[in-house]
Amino acid sequence: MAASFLRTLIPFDIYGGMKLTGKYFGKVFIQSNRQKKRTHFTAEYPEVKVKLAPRYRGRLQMIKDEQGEIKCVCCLACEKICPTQVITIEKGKKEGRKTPYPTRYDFEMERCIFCEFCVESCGFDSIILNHQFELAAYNREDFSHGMEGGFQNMFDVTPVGHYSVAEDVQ
Amino acid sequence: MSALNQPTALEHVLITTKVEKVINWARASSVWPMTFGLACCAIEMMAAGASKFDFDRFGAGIFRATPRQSDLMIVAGTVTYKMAPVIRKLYDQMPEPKWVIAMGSCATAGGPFDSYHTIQGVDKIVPVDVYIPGCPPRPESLIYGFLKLQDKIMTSSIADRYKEIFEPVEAAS
Amino acid sequence: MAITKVWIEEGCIVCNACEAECPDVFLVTADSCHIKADSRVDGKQDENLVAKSELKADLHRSLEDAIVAAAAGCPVNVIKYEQVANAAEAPAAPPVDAEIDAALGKALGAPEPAPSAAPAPAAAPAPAVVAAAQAPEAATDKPRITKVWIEEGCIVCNACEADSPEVFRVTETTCMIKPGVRLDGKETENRQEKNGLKPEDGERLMDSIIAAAKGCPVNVIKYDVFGNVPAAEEAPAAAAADSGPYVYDYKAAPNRQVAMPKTAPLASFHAYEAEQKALAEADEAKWQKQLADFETAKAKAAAEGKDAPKPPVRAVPRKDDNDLKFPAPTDAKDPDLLRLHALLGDKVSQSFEQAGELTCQVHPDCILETLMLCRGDHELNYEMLADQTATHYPAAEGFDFSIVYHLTSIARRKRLRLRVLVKEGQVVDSATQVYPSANWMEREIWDMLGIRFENHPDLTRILCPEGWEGFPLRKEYPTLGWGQRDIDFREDRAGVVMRMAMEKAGQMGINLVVPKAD
Amino acid sequence: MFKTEEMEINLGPQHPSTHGVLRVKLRLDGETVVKCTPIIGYLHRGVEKICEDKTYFQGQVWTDRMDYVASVSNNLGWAEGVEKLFGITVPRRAHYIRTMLTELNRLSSHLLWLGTHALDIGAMTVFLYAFREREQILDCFEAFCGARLTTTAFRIGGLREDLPPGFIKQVQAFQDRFLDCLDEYETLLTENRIWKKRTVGVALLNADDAIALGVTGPVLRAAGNPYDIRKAFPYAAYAEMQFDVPTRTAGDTYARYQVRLEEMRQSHRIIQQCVDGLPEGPVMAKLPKVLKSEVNEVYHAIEAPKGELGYYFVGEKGSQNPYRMHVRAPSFVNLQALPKMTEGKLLADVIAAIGTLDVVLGEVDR
Repeated sequence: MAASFLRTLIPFDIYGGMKLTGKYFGKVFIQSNRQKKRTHFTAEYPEVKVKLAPRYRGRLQMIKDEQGEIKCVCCLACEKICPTQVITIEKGKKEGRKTPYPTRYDFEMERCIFCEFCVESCGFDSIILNHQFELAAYNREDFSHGMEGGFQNMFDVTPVGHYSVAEDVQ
Repeated sequence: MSALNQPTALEHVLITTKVEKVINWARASSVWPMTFGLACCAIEMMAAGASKFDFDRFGAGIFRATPRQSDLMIVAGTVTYKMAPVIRKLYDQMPEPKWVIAMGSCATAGGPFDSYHTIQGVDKIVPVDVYIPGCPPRPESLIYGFLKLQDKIMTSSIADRYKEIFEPVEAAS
Repeated sequence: MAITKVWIEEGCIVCNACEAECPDVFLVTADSCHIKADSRVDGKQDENLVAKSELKADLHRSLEDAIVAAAAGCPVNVIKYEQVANAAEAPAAPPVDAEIDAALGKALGAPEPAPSAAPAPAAAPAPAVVAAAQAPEAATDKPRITKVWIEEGCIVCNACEADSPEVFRVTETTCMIKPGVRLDGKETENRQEKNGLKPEDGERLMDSIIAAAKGCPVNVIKYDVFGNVPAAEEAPAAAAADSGPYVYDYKAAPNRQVAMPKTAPLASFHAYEAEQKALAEADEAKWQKQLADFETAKAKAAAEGKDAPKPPVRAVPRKDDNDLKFPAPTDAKDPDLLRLHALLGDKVSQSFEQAGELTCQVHPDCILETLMLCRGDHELNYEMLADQTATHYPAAEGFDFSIVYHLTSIARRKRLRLRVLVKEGQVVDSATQVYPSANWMEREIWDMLGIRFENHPDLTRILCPEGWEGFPLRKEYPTLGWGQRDIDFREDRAGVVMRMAMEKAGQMGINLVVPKAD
Repeated sequence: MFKTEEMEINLGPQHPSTHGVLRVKLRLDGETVVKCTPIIGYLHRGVEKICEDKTYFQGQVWTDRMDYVASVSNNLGWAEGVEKLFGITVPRRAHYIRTMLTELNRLSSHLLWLGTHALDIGAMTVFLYAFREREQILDCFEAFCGARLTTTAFRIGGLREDLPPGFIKQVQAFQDRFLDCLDEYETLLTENRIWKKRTVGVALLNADDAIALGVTGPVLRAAGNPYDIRKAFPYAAYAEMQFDVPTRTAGDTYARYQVRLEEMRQSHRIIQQCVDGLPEGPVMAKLPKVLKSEVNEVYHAIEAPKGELGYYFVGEKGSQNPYRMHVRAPSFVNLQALPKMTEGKLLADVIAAIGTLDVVLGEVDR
């Protein structure tokens, strides 16, 4: 009874909470001033580039070999396995190439869920999911261009948008 | 940088600008989004607002609980048939100027849910300014999309807005 | 058959596929692929490009299959080999098969497709006549595929199996034509022999085989057609595109049509037992027939003074080289199932165990009684209804839906599945009186499948809005729905904007022309 | 004496404290709730129907998006359900890695619950601290499978790839500081008088009612019943793990808070055991290229962070797709208890009750 009355009178709980907040306040301000290094937790995204894990699943990208030839041989494994059916491939022939050549490889990014099943199914290592995540656009149509469309290039690692904020700041 | 953009002698002491630009600057740097989580992307939106990514750095950290106080609707998640009229109503309740970000594949195009109860893209319900693909997009993706929206706000003019309103009328008449 | 020469043409992509298939002959280096020195006559180790040097003689037989597989597995088809038919080494295949081959070759006119000559059983005295004679309707004029074979260069992409699973089977290394559809009943690529398809299968599977051949990325699937191929499917698709604005008629729209299931996949011990019995009987009958064939062949050989053919060997079931073992249903031995059986008597239609789960199927009229028993009986004591759901079986006879109740006994750590089979329109007693947790689950079943429950406190739609048309989880309901999702508020928005513009213009003193109806 | 009139108000579907698009129709007499009717379906996306059209391999993608806070648990339920349907034996190392990731996911789910539940009730600080640790777990997921939230972590028969290099180190770094972080949350909440006022004795649910309503998970355990599927029907590598099932008898919001915090400590213990005793070996079973099922029906339940997550499959002979797939979502069943918990109580307690049930609407509506 007396203990609970005392607890009501003296705000131990508030003191504990304030102490914790003060601990982190002091850690960030005093340490960063004294040691001249950043101790804060917040990421500084547009200024500092993001460190992504090697397995990060970004945008689908087609791979060319050393001769600049598209590796894809149109086996349609990725088109079949894709859970959301965002890949459309048209088979064609090319002079001086024995295997089929994709005349069209459409990837509708607006519907893609970045599950990497297509990469897993590919037996020729001709597609990967790259580390690109800055994909926002003003128009929905920009997400589904062809292989070498102006806005979205299936071979290029440069961002989809007109510019990258990270590059702008640098 | 072209010669036109070089500051003149006067501009070292004075800032010359248009009223429109000031208004745009004010609008772009205090966009208040609405707390509007629908599905998975809402979790990433919360993460963007939480300690690591801190949406407040861009003046957009104050998530308002009511449409009457917000400028930006981040549609984060799947829009279903049952939810669609609600979204429309909330959008209509927001005061002008207002913007919409479609966050994630579901809000952009229905995403993986190509089924009977899912609306295939929120742009069937409200006009969308920025689309962010991803399932769900990383918080950095959302920040990038938001910066693109800020860019859009900065380059927009008040005349455009009225043009948008009057154009259908002129086309009809 | 024997392989005398093997060489690699230009264009090797250094993919390691050949080395994986045949490590004794191929060696993949960093930049190219080599034929190993110790397998070659000249003892060099290079791509064997120009010389086309011969392989050592002792390798001919032992590595033939591996080299063929490696050549087939090469994604860019640069591995070539020369095969010499050696008469002395010919009888590689079992004699029965060879005879069947010969007979069919004669019957079908092996070199060119001449299906009209197919029904000629009298001309072939061999026992394999039976196989050809089993198809008397082959003389019909309906278009069908007479032969299908796979040429070299298969990249094992699974495309054909997805299109036509009844004809093709993709293994780890290559693609096979299934024995079930072939006249000789063998399972190979059907490359050299080009054996015919069973006529009824050729007719039935025509579309799927054509689709598979079109879908093959390296175009190695070939077929012979008898009669006219039906027109391609492009025509109706184009017509649909021309038909103007999209209409919500789900029955007319081709993408909304639903393939109704043909089987009722209801787990049942009786059905499994019957199936196993039938399979064993068929197997036994086949074996007896083989024995009889052998006897006649032996008698014939003895009469003609030739050597007696080899006695047939009973086929051993193929050993599964994987970690997959289908859990077969077994008879009920669990005390819970026995007790339920004892208490309910013949109201229990069947009870069995499968994959460690107990299933008890009861009559729909006594489901409430059963649930009360499970809840109240001191030996059963299933306290919680974990899950209740239903499944639609449009192809089943005598019932349309099955409702399953998953009960959990927390104290005894046991699970039990109760199952009832109900007809369309039949009303089932609600489980809410025994287990209150059934409330929302039964609402969901009503919403999704349209099964009504009696004495339910509030049987309304739960997930879909009130007034929704159709029951989505029924099999005849298309996944894309009946057009409800295609709402469009943008038109409505244009109207709102127009009204706002008129108001604003009025306030600003601008006189806008009001659009006329005409 | 006074003539009072009942009033009907709507909570949601867009409301900051309903954790998604839940709509609750409340009939109020002053501040007291007379009738509470949860209305769901605002996030109904037809997952069960879609999965009937997809193969067993593809279907896992949709399980990610049901309980998006605990997608690894959903993946595990799907993978183990399909493995039960086909009778696949999974290598031991894969079981251990699955267990470790599922427990990490339980931590992330509980941390999200802690942050948002505290935010609903009015404690802002915990949200920021809880998300700090959550980011570290999400980084582990990103290192393992390349995505933060919708992981698609497992494959039927095991895992797609083994652990990436440095993963164990990353998990160990998290393990080393997590218990201290838990103590920090406790400093902020456990003895806090406002927190106690808002939670003690609020949203009561006793064990009998909970079992009758099918409620599982921490809500049931906080009412005194130690039902935990990890112990009752062990799956993955839980039979080899040493852990306790925390229970309380009060059955109120505060007891659930205590149970969940204790569960986080137990999860920490399990992860440590997985890290220490990780066996060597393959991570994928040998399987044929195309999986075609036989006639069978299977119900497989696992202990998701919210409660019993069950997958019911009906396999058709020779088909690559499930004939019928049904999910017994823990949130769906638990949400039925909301009227029982709130009727006759105050309006402010409804918010606490929704938060303490820890419902995820993606799972409720599917």
